Amino acid sequence: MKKECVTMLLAGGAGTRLGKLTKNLAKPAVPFGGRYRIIDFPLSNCLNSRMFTVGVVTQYSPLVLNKHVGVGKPWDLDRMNDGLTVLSPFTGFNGGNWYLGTADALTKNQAFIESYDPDYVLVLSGDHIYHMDYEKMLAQHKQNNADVTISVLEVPWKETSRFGILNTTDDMKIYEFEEKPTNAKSNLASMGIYIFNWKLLKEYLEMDRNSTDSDHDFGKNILPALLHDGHKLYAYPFKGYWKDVGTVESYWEAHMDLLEEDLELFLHNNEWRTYSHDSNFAPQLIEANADVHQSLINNGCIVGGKLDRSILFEDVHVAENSYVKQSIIHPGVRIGAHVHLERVIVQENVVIPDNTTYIAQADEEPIVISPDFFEQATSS
Amino acid sequence: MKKECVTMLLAGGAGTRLGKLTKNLAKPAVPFGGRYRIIDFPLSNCLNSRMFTVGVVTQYSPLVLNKHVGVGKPWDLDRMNDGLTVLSPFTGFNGGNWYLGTADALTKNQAFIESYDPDYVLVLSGDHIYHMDYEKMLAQHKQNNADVTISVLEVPWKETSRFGILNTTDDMKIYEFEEKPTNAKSNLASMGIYIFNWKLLKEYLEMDRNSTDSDHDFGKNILPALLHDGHKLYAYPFKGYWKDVGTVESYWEAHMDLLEEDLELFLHNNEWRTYSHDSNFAPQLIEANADVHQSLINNGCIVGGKLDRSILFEDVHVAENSYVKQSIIHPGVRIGAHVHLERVIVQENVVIPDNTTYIAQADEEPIVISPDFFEQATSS
Amino acid sequence: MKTMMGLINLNNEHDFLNELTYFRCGAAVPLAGRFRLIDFTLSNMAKSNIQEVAIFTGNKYRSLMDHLGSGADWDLDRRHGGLFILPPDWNDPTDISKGDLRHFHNNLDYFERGKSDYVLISGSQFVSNTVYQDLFDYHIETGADVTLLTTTYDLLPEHHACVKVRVDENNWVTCLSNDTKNRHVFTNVYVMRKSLLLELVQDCIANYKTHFFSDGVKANLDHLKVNAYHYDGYSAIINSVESYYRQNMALLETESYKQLFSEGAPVLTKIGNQPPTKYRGTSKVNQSLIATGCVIDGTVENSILFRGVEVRDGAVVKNSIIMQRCTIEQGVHLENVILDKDVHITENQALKGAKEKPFVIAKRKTI
Amino acid sequence: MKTMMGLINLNNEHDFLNELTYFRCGAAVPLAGRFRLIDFTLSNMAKSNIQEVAIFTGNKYRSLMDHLGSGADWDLDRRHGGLFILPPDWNDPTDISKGDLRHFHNNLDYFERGKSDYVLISGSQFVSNTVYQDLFDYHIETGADVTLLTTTYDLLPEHHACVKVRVDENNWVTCLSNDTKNRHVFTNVYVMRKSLLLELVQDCIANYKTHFFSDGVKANLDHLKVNAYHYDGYSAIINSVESYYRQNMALLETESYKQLFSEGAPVLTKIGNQPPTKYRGTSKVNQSLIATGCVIDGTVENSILFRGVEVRDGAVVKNSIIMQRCTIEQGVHLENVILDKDVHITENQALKGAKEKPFVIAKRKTI
Repeated sequence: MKKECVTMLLAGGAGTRLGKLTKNLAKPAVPFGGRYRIIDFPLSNCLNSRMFTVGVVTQYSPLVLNKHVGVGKPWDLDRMNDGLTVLSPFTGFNGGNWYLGTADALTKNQAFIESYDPDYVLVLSGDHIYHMDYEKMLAQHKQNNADVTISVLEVPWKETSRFGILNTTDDMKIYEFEEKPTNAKSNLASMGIYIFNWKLLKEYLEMDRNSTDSDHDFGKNILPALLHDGHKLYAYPFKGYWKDVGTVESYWEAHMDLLEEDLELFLHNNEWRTYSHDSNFAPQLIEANADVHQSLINNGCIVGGKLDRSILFEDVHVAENSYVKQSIIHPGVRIGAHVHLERVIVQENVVIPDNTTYIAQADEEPIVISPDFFEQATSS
Repeated sequence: MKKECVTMLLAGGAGTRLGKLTKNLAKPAVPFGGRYRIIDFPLSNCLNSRMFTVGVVTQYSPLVLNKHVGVGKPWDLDRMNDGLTVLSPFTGFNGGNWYLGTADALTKNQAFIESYDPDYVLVLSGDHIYHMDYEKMLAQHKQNNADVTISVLEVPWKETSRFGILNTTDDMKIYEFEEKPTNAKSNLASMGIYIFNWKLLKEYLEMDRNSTDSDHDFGKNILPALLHDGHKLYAYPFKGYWKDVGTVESYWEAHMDLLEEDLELFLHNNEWRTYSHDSNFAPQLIEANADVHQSLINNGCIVGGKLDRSILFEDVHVAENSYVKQSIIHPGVRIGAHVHLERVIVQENVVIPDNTTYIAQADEEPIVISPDFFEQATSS
Repeated sequence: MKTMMGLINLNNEHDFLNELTYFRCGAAVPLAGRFRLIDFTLSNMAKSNIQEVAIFTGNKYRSLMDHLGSGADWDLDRRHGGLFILPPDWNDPTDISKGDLRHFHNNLDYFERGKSDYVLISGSQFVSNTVYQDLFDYHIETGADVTLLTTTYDLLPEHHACVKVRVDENNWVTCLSNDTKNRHVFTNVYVMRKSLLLELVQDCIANYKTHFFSDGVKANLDHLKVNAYHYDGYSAIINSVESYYRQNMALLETESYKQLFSEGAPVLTKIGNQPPTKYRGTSKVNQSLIATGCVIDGTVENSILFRGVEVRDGAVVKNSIIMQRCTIEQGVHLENVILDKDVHITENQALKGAKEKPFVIAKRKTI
Repeated sequence: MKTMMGLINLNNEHDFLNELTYFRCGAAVPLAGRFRLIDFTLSNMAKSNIQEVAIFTGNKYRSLMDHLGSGADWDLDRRHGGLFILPPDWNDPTDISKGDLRHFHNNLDYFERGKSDYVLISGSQFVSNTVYQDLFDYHIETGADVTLLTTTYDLLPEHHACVKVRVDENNWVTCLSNDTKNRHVFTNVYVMRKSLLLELVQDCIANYKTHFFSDGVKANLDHLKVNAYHYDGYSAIINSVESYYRQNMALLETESYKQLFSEGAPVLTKIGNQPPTKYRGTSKVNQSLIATGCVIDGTVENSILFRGVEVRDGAVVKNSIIMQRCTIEQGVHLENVILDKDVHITENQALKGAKEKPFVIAKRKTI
């Protein structure tokens, strides 16, 4: 059955810079924002943008991710004629094939894409936090009569050297890519969100497949080749909050952002909801001596102590006389009495004993307390 | 959440002996019986036996298979706390891993199995046609206080040399395996259906994982090792229809079996239904000059010609003055006028032109007409 | 993007099918071997990018609830939107609304919660397999307040009750009547802005009116811009036993069958789990529509068999409609008969109705 | 394997909650911050390996239908079995049954189609978080005809209406009465063979009886073997405004909260999609049960907030129950108040009820 646009959500990355947070978990499955996983944000964008034909490409430690995504029920993507499909690596008539790069993930799933005979393919990655109406981007792409449209964000000029920068003419037509330029001509950074005309992309994927020195990557190989050959690439300027949570520091920062006045409607936005699973815990119980400020708390929590600028995922207990500041507490954590945490990320189901203190100073990377943290501490 | 028994359905085989039928299709996804795919039989057995915790291990060309299986809705296996999970190969912290053998498929999915903390693991393969109550087999396993129970079928003595034969004492305790024996002592053949005590199996999988000369196969490695070490292996005798559809000939035969008087209630058994997807075609239209005998016909077919001992999957058209005998016609096939087919298997969406004849003689393998059949015929 | 929400208003449809509607409403009557009347309208809506559908039911809505379930089989089991079956369950003592306007009044929250700006309204008696997207595009393009879906029939008795339409050269509706000679028929499918609908509803209630279309649209033809969109595809109106029998039988013609079923997307219905139908050695079947799960030894001619029917050796079924799970024993002879579900005809019985007046047997009878 | 089917019989439950049950039945009343009364019974059934559940509703069943939907959130959206909401929709002119027996009579097919040999029957007013498997095992073991689930309470006004139980040394029931001093209370949960249930139903109907439990079980205590299974876990009976308020407030004690919610599996309810609750810099919250999606600037003390409630700066909410999507503006003072859904309290209003008689505001009001 023909669909105008197929969305390919690349959720296969290992996210190694997130350290312990991704040890046994694909990066898109990392918990975020008190009740979500990172991938909930692009998937909710798909629902809210009416992009109902979605392939989710997975490869790394996908058990939790696949269970979470399922057939897409929380995002209303369990549909009869399209909806969400998980695309894992597989062996075919010619043997097994892992995905080698972002472009290769599409090459190997060409049969999936072709089954919808689409005009356009929207490529997303599964590890950014943002709200975006892809339908508007597609409308822009069609209006420009573009071959490719790349979503871009204005970044502060002093940070341009950290991004892939796009140089455009006044009408947003791209004439040059610069990877992490030292003297940038533009502050438009690529967000890794692309719309391609499928017919054209297919040709370039075909060429790329046979190229032995290619990294099979959109940014490094496909887009430069398309630009070089004179195709029409346009930038689509995005306004709003966007965060790459690629490191422990930026993961922590993104959470603190959620507590700021100007961003607090990000999750509480009724016009652009973020959807996820729900595990039916009872409402949170705030006990008699609790003291809670500037925090986000989910169902099933029992709070007896003091919270300041912290995020509690579901089913977290914080006992009396404890103090949790600027910290992120994943589901099922038990924090004992007289505990003091600052700038700490506590992973799922960890038990923090009474009378313990963990503080990361403002100039240090936040401390990640993983399930084997105490074992390691004891054995070392 | 603890479950007494986890079922692992091995659906990763390539089924190369089925030739063109499995060129771009995993064997368990091959169409069967007029509306089903082969895997529908073990999955329906799971539902009918109340085995609600099922891992389906896939590896080879899984697009159609995964789409078909989804989260298990047609088999009522879309459940909150367990249900059906598709287990594809994945890369972990230590790199990528394909499944190397039947036992290895469990080794690599140990985390999945452990998450249910089961007492027993039921191992099935995805390519047999049969009705079986696994709950009864499990009851027998518990009653025998067995370590392993293997389901067995009495085969004709003259065919014992084609099977893996189990030699047992009178109480069905196994004392010897013989692979395709020339002088069999027993006619009990293994059906490739096993129940293990999970704790014990885990130990043997651990040993097998580290063994360099192992094929990581249940039949070749795990079971002989268990028997050798003196564990209690019992045979569970199965009565009823069972067919391994491993070759084109046996695939065709199994279909002809369905048309025999004594088997025709196999699919029409209201006490043991076989479930599958439904694509909402209108009822079949049998036209004025049609003549239909001893056949199975699905929705959406329009029959103008003559059918004898044939099976029509959904949406097949047979024009007037055609004659289809002892043939299997997959979905969407169009058979023109004045066509004569005998002992033929026509694959999905193939168009058979007017005035063509394909006949396989009784002593020949049935002809498989694939989508590229006519191209090949023209070019050769 | 502009979208529609759907409303299937059964409030004004009568139980026209005698024995077949003793225990179910007309919309739930089985037809064409595996469908129910409402499947056609609901499928058309589902295929027209409509994500939320409400059904205003009268009484006897239980078999409809059973049939529709969660709406999953029409892809309408959505977390946002989806299918809402709204039986009459009024509890507001201050409510002054009457007729089908009670249904509108008591379900205003359905319209208010919905995200779409337009509403497509339909009954269940117009049988077709189409998408309403063209109608909608036309509605937007002409700037009409209301657009009616119309078609042309060679007039049959079932069309007497239909509203007939006169239009000017630009398809603006100039007159709505019951003119018995006008072949230009209103299908009871129409589209309008949600805000206009709510306005007309309030106006009707305030004036103690009883019928939304007659009092809200037809009576306001002067000051509403009402246009007609003409539909040319295969369709039928089913609102009597005679039209029910006639239109079922019409589908035994390959041409009609293909027009209704093969040219659009599938008509969606509740999923059964029946095996393919088994034709045994002695079967003789011609010019018939046969659902799955049947086992046929006997003779079936110019008839419709629903799921799971058994026709035993020597039985003859002719010009008949046999519903789900009926059993026709050896030597039975049936002609011009309609059997409701689960009827059992014992050996050597003979039943015969007239073509114009088929013999209807109520469900679960043994004869 | 022996299994049970479930029946939640709301037919005999009255609309006890004044303003809270103007438009909904008692079983659909919200409690404990995110649940409805029926969630507890339905979750217990779902956790007891029960794959099919029927609900006999009286009137005002619409909000119940909305809440339960397809049953998916209780894992009861099954192709085989699942959830059946059965409102009163009677159309059989030959029907002579009365009282709740009409419900049984008109839904016999539910029992006949079901694959289980046993039926667990319950109302909605017994609030607990448990599985009924132990009760069932006990029932099989004792060979009883009927087994009642009973518990012991320190008697409160809400227990006056309950049936009290006397048993012999083997827990065989010797007397069922309304004895106001007996602390051994029947929870309205009981189990029996399906075949016995159908027999008792036929017998009651034939004798023009009106109440299945009273006339079918209680009146037959002589010739039925009725046993009692005693439940010791946390539980409550909610059948009046006072008991509703009391039992909600009881959950603000950590011990009660943990007993009801943390010791069993989760209590299932309709999934919302609310973000975590936001506590702003000025918030002061103590001894309260707070659902997700709230935004709190003000003071909340000894209260329950449902999903999406906003409490603005300077507002004080004390000893109150505030339902979904209410907004409490700046400077408001609320004490001993129950606000139904979507109530808006404007700036600086003060409302105060008594602990024994909380002030109830009906839904969608602005004050």
